Amino acid sequence: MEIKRTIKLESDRVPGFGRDLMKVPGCEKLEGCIQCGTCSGVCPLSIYMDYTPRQVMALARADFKNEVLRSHTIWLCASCYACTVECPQEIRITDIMYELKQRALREGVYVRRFPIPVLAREFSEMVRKHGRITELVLVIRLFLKTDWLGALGNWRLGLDLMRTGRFTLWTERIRHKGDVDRMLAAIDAGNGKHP
Amino acid sequence: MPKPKVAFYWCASCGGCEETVVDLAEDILGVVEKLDIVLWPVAMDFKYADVEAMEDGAIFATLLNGAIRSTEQEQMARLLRRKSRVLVAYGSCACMGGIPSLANGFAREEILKFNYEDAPSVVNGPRTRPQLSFEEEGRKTHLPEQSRVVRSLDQVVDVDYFIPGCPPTPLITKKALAALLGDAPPPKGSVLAPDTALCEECPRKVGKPADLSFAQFRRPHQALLDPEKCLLAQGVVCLGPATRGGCGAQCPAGNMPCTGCFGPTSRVRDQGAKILSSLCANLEAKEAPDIDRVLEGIPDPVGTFYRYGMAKSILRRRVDLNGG
Amino acid sequence: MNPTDKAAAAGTGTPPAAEWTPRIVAFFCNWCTYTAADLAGVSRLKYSPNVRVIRLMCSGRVDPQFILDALSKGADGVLIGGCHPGDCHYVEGNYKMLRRFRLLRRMLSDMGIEPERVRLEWISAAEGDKVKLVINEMSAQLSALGPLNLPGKAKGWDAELTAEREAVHA
Amino acid sequence: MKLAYFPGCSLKGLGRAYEESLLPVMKHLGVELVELDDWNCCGATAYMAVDEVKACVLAARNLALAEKTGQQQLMAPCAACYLVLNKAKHYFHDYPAIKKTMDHALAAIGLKYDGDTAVRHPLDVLLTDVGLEAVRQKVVRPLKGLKVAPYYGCQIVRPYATFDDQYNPTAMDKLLEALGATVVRYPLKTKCCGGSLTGTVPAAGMRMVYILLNEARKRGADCLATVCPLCQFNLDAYHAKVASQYGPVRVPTVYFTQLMGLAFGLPEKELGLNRSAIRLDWRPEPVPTPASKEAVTA
Amino acid sequence: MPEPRNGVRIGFYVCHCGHNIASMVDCPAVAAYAATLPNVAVSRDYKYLCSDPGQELIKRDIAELGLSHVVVASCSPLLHEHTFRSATEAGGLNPYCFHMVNIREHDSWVHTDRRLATEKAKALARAGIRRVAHHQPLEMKRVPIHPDVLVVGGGIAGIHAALTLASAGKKVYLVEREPSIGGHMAKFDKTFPTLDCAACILTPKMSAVRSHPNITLWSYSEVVKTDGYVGNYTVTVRRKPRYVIEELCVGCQECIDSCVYKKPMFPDEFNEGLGKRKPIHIPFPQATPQVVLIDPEVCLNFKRGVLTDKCKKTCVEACAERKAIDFNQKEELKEIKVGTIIVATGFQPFDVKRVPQYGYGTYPNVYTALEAERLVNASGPTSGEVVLRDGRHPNAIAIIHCVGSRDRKTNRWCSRVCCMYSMKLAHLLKEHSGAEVYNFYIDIRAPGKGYEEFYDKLNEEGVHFIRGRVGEVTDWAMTPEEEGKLVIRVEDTLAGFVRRIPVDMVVLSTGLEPHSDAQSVRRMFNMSCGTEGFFLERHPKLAPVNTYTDGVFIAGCCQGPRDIPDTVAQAGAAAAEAMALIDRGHIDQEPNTARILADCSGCKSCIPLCPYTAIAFDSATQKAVINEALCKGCGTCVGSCPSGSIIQNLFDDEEVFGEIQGVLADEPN
Repeated sequence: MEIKRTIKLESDRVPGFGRDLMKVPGCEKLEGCIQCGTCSGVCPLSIYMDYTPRQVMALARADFKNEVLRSHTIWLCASCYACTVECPQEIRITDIMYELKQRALREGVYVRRFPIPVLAREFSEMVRKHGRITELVLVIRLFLKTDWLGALGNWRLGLDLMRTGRFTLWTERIRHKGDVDRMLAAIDAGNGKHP
Repeated sequence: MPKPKVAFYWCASCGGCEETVVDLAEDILGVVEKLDIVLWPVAMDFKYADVEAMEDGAIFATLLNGAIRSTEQEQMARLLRRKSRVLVAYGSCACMGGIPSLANGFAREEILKFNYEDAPSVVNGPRTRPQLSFEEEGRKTHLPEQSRVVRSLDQVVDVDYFIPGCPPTPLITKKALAALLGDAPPPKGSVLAPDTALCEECPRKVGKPADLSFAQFRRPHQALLDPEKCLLAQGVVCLGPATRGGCGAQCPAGNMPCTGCFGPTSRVRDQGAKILSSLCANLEAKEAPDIDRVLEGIPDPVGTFYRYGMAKSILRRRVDLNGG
Repeated sequence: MNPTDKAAAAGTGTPPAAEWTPRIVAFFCNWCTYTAADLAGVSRLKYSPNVRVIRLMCSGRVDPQFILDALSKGADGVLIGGCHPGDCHYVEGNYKMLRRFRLLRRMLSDMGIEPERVRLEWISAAEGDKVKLVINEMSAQLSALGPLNLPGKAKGWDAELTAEREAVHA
Repeated sequence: MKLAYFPGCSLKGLGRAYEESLLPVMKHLGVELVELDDWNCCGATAYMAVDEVKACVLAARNLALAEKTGQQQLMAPCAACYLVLNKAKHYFHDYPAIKKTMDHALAAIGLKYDGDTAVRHPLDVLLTDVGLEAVRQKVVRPLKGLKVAPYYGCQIVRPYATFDDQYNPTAMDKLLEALGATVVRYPLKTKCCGGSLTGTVPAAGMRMVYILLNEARKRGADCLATVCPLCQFNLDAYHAKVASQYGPVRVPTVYFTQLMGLAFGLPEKELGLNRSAIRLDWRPEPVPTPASKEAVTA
Repeated sequence: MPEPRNGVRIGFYVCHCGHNIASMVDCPAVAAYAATLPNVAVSRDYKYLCSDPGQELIKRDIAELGLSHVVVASCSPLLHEHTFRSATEAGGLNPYCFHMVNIREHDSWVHTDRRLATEKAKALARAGIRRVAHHQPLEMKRVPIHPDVLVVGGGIAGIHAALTLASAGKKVYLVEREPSIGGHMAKFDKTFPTLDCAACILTPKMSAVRSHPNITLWSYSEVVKTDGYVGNYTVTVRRKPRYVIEELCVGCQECIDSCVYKKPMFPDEFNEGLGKRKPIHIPFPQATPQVVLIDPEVCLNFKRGVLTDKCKKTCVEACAERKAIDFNQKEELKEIKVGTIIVATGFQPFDVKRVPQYGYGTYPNVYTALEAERLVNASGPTSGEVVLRDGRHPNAIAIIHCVGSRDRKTNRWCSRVCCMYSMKLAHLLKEHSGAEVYNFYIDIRAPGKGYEEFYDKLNEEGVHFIRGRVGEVTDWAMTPEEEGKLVIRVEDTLAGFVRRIPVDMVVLSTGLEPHSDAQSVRRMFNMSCGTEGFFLERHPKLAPVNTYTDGVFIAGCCQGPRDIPDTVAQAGAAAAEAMALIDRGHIDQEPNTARILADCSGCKSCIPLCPYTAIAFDSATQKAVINEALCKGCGTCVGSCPSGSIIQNLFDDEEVFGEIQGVLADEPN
């Protein structure tokens, strides 16, 4: 049997992480968590998670940044908001998950080749360029960047979607193409970092 | 023994106060008999130089009417203060700023612009304005400068007594003069009028209901007013309860509400605030929108409550006016 | 009024902008709002320290003269706290205040004072957190509005009087 | 009535059938939809994971465009768009700092949002504005005998339950009953379909799809009715994959608007029914009702 | 800076209150500053001014330094004004030549910047000093107390308070809304943690109420109006018609047997609708008073509550010559005079329909705790057998804690009793059914005498405790063994994973919340409610049964959730407080009344403003006058008098203007 030390030391914490997180709009109420587990109880995906949503709340509040940002949990969240509406402390858990995803992306600590963060990035890139999403193009890029073999496994589905006219190669785009870029640039330029 | 010297002077005023002196009618002869009038620009010809030539304190009493609104008026107020042993603020304008102090709701520039340029009756192509100094044929003429803020007399110089009213009635004027000339003059700073509100002497007090409550306010022209019933009970804004008596309630007697010219009693710092407090407390409505609807019946609270006393109100002036 | 005007309006006697914080005079009724402020204290809620509470028995006692006087003596805002409608310890004192308040606000705005500077709030004895909220909110609002500084303004107005004037405005 | 209409990317792609059925149904009920000119991606949930504020700004552009048209209301049929547009509006009102960023970004492209546009879901409009009675009047082929499991998914009732109960929404139940269908009690009506996990984490996604389909089957539903293009896609397109892992659970999934179209007797080819992988074969019988006579004469 | 007033010599004292004030306010600096102000003869800071030596200090200064006025800057006047007024008086001054400045609740406790907090303390001190210079000697107002007491609510709290007062010889009116007294406790089977039979300990007290000569029991009655003030309340009580004359009915119940409805068929309120009753009924066997009543909504002799006289009236026949049944009975209004009032109106259980995720109403085998209570009760609808609504006997039972408690979406507070009663129900249900019982809890709160031991006992009995708030109750089966069951989905937070647990019965441990009409009751007695809606005590620690209205006391769950021992203790305390007032015979009241000056013009504007009709017009003087006995000191007339001719003791214009000037005057340096 291989044994592993699971103890956490003070040096494993990133002091201020929790406080800082709670300053973000939507994440303020985290400090009120009573660890009742309602979030995990209602989460349709908690059964696949490495940490339950409740544990993520506890870890984040206690400054265990690395554990939280590297967890699968944040990427498994499908944003169904069940936890958010059920939380007895009105903690907006879904919004906290979004914030944690953003931080994981910014710091590049998410699991490599894990398709969800890649999808998020591809999605935003496409929106920036075209202002709209064309699903087929998105899916192709996703598979190329993560698991191109997996794409082959789904060829039947793809064909079916083409046949029923649901997948097209016609790229949707907005007329004022520069708009999105200009808005995003304005945000980035405006007083350094937005809130 | 020489007759005591008295002076009458007017500043920013309509002349109504001067009328009162004349209205003393035959009593004026008594006045002239007892007093030596050394200055009365409205009736007699004196020059500034005559006054300046007097010794300080040479005048027994000066009755000054009108608000202080120009550099000249301020100078005269100071001059007369120096020359007089007793300085009396005579009439609402000298006591509280009077109607001229409603100008404190406007910037000086606004007023000048309207009066010399924008008023419908003005024809002034080159937009000429009064100049402070003007030179012609080598002669330099100076004009007084209009001040930004209209003031009561006591906001400029120290005042000994106040005789309120717009204008003061001959009766209180007579009484006041008698008190001043008497052996035991009233304490400095006194208002020489009763310290009880007008209702006490109002003929309509009899039968005034004890359950006053306002469902609406009406202005006198909007209703046929009962000549005997309390005007407030008829929904007309009457400032009698917040105004010193002493006038004999002439306005209510003439079927018009009191507009407050005698100013507040000595126990009140701000006449407008007090009448507002009383009228509003007695409204019937309870919800903000209903309250507002009733209060729409007082379209201009500042003009209504501070008609004679804006200068002496706690705020004195529209506060967001700078310079102008 | 643009921002520079606002600064000019502050007139003389204003502390440097960095140091200035709004001053709020609060009139709280004994039974609800004063008690709520006590509760805020007992609950150790933290709020802006620029409010000074004056206790009256009922919001119905708040004489509009008090409000004007406070403003003229240097308050940047006045807060009146009373029991919720229907809850007045003296049955209807709060309604009486509400009625005065409605007209006073209109009058103040005619006199060039922003209506936000005078605020009437119903705060029950249990609403300690509302005391904190209202004070902080009002404080922020007044900070945004800038100083009212009526004493300074009055000094500025009187600067036009000739120099040899006697001291009559003690 | 007239509303601005925000189709969103999905209704131009995978959810094409939703738009195809929505437009004629709304028109039939006298609701005029004016597609928002030059709309952009709502900022959808995937973007939220990258930058929430930017996502809100994307949404705000659409809200501002809608305001510019003078329409007070913007219809967003896709659940994700509905949520994100609503969320942006909430953030606009709740967080002054975010509002400032939105104002700033919109100003850069010459737009302004005042925070007024109401974001409406078609179900909301149908129940609140059009009214069930008006819907009933238009039914010429009642869906008699069709057992439908109403499936709402997550995002139209969560987290902003603006028009229906978030635990037990009933708007679609009522609507389907008005169409004459039998509504099956479906306890999973607000459970998640798996969203994009069907593509990214198939192990989890397929199981969620299976649970939803299987429960509908167990409860005897002839079909599931959805309000969201992603739900419809997940429940429709992965049948084969689900069957290979859990055994066959064939239940067609249709948009509620498609069922409305059938009940209104609209031409079938307008409703996009053939775009599904698992097609609903059931068809209502025409019943002579006053409304149908009207329809004939009209 | 104003001129010093002649003869005014002020002693100023600032209290450290240990660290409470001193940690945030530089008290010596405040004292030093105050010493520079006009009229201040002495200025000191002290660690605890409210202590005996602190008060001594003030007394000594008054004598030695010839002070005329005293200002203390410390805590809230609502807490210690009385203390320092007494000290001022003991020092030889009139107690009202004192003013208290609040620098704790309004300063040190609410601020975080020591410099600013100190500045604020100085400003408040300055205001107090300016104000007190205007204070005049005043006399207390004395009001007599009527010796009778009204107790509102006939649950265990009201019953205990009424009995305590009655045994002390006080006359008590006990008013109960329901047809019988007993409240919620009468519905319980056992009481935790001793498992005493609730009925066995309650019913003797109920009959004692009925037979006590000093208690007038009005059940099926409600207070509709309260006027007056401490010592002199006039209360109007509505007595609802039972259609049975209470004095004539002996409780033989023959009328019930003879009712034309042979079988009970209407939901029985006492059994939470799990049992049935007839139109003419008695709420439960031990009901007090033992008087039947007729439900006009279902009685055949009425139609929708309106008398039709269409029934055979077999009940009237059965009652024979007693003639207790009176279909023409009308509601009655009674007016009583009392000096003090005890409000003990209790709570209502949380409405579980507000949390639909737990399936109440959807799944028949989901029960509320009170229903479960009746289900295990030997005198309940199933005689104590745990039979489900579908007729089955449960093999597994889930008890979900905190339903409508500790939840910001419903009720935020902990209801205090649910952990314990859930465990009690777990024990009883297991005992009665042999089923496996699972408790789903967030935290176990067992802080009473013998409570933790009870928790231990349940663990030993094999009751399961799973720490996790249940996500949902569903009939969706994932596995074959879940088919036909109710499934609990929950995170077992101690184990760290999500579990699904199939059960046959679910019990929802409902929280306690204020009655839905608590707001109108509160208004009726001029009380306050906390944010959660329970009646607010005057002080959470030092005056827990007093309210802000003198002479009105509260007891039991109307003040907040509590268990039976605490309720009874509180009821006793409320009774004692009422007795203290009655036995003293009078109450001293603040002399903050208003007075009209001779300068009044008689404008009459103030007269309609007074809610107590204390102002009248004196036709002789033609001026208004205030009846001091009726004046309550709100000052509304003072603030409204257009000529400034009304003054108010302790809150006069000059005093307030002094305070305004004080808080705003700039620092001297």
